[in-house]
Amino acid sequence: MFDLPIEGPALFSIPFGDIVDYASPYTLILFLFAALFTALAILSRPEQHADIIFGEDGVYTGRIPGPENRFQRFMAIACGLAAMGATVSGDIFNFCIFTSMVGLTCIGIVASSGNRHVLNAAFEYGIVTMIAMIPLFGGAAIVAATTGTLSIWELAGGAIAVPFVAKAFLVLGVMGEGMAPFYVAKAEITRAQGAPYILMIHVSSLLIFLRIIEIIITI
Amino acid sequence: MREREIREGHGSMVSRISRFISDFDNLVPAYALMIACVALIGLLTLPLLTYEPDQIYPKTLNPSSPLNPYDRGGAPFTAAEVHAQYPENAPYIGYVTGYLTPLSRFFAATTQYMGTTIVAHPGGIIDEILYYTRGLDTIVETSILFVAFAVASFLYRRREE
Amino acid sequence: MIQYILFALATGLLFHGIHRKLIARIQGRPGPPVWQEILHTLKFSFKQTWIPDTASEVHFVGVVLISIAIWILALGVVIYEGSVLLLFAIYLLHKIVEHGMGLSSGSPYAKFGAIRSVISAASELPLFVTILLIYYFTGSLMLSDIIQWQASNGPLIIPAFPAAVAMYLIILSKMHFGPFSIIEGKEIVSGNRTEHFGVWRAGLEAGFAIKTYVLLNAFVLIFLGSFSLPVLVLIMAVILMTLSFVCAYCPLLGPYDTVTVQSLVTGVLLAYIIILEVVL
Amino acid sequence: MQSRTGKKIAGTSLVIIILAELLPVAGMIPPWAGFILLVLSVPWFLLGLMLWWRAPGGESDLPFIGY
Repeated sequence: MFDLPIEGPALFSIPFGDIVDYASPYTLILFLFAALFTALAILSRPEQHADIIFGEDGVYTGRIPGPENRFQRFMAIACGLAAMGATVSGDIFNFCIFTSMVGLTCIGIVASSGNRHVLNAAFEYGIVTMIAMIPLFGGAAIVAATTGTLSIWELAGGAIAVPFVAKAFLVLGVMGEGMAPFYVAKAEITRAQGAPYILMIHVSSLLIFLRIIEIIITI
Repeated sequence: MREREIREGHGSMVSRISRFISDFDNLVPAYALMIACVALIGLLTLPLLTYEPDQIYPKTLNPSSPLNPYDRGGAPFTAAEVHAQYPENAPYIGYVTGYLTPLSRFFAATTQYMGTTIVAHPGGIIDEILYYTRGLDTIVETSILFVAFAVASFLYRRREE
Repeated sequence: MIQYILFALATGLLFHGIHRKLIARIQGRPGPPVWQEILHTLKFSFKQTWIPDTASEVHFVGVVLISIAIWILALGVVIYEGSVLLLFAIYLLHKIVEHGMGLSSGSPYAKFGAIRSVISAASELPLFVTILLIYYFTGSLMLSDIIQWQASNGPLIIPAFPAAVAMYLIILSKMHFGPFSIIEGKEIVSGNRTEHFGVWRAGLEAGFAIKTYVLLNAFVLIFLGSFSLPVLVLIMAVILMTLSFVCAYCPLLGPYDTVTVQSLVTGVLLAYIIILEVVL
Repeated sequence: MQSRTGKKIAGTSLVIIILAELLPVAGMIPPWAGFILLVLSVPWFLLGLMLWWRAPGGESDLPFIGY
């Protein structure tokens, strides 16, 4: 149990062999938040998109067809689970694979959209997600090579120096996976329908971003 | 000239940058530029990085073994020397170092390339470190594959309709 | 404990009123009385209320509850002098609430607000650098340690002035009528709050009031130190007034201009940190 | 949504709020746990109270589309 003046004391830990997940007040709140929004995605029905027909008084409301809806919900739940894993993971490599799963499920959520503009944005975002895996896992590999370990518990407190470039690569990787730089593609992606599911894209990316801040200050 | 001004704008520096980042076609170049900058810093600081010889998962490569990259030594079901970050979480560490299914034993006996097929056929090698001390990793990795297949099959089936 | 919450709620609403009044005066209008926002919230809570037909109900109501809950939690962090990191995490989670609010109703205007809320998420970049700079100087992110550090070394605003500027920018980007509040630009009606009317709107106003209180309180605690309650509220009001001046004089920026400005500020701060690292 | 539901929500959460105030004083739970209870109950209390005293009537409608 480490007690650094960053996020408060570690409350409890769940060992999975060499990967020890831990909860501090900070990561616990992030985890609960991810769980809350996953529950919202499970419980709530998608909204109907209201729009006007040009030149008339009519208003139409669009509903997502069943299969699309089911797939979006499935992906949103997977995204929530990945975000939950990333928020409490106590191992850098494990965090990285949860993060890349977040990136992939985000693409899955919008994949069912029929809107060409949204799909174009999602395509660009998907390319960034794929590129981002290089700095992400590169950062983890540099950490392993220079320190000999991957466990955040061992690295915490700055007892073992983690090189700056490894941290920079990790941040860059998370930026690519979660919140593409400058948000342009993400903003276009959120035009897709299905509020509770689309919201998971935003939730997961902000949570992994918050987690990487904690990790790079801790190690 | 004028056409270019209309297309690219002639506002302040801020509005020029804004215009550039508001087009998602520029997303990949912008991100690639950021990676290139950090990679450059990485290259410049490369002499400062030192390899830590005391690795958590040490490994010696034995090119003559058919299980080459995955061979941890030792006979299956007997204790072998395997490291773990938290040995207290792994009471039975080292007891299964490389279990081969009959099919993979056949491959290992006849060819040199068993190690390359580990992800390509089921029940290849149960790598002690991979599957025992870092079990969560392997679960998430397969989940990623599963999600990727789900997205791909969904898109494929939608095109069929 | 509940008295803190009610106090923060009332003070925050009063701050919003002062904010509106000051902006009006600067722009040469009489403006509403300063307690207008308190009356406003009460008025909304008495109105007829329903959930739009097209909305995703659980989600629609859920975000209102979550927005109040997270800011009460943030107030708890400030009261118990917890981690600054947690405070900033809640600030980012508020983004999700804004976003969810806009998406849940099915109204196109609310959706535009939500999309702009994603764009304006760039305000988290200065936040990141602020945290790094605070940690660089104090070696701790617990509010209690930061306050203690200031008791012996003087206000943090002097060595970490750029961080204070960045956090000021963060608070500014959450103020109503400010240059960065693109999510409530009038060309998209009321942005993401378009469909949250009546009771829902009153709940949101309550959450936002606590938010303003907490952010100003955190700014004072982090950069100036600990004060007795009346002095604290006074300093917060002064900071609020400077914010009102900025809001009254600056026009609303274009959506991507806010991103550029905030990213540039982050870049300058990062350069400052690197120079600090290299020189010191 | 009925105004009676609002009354029930407000009542239940008021009980939790009072418990959250009293239990830490009695030393039965630590202060932070009391605060967590407040975080969970106050939003429900506020919304419940408002739903209870709001004006009755009104039918749900489509979102606002244009002037």
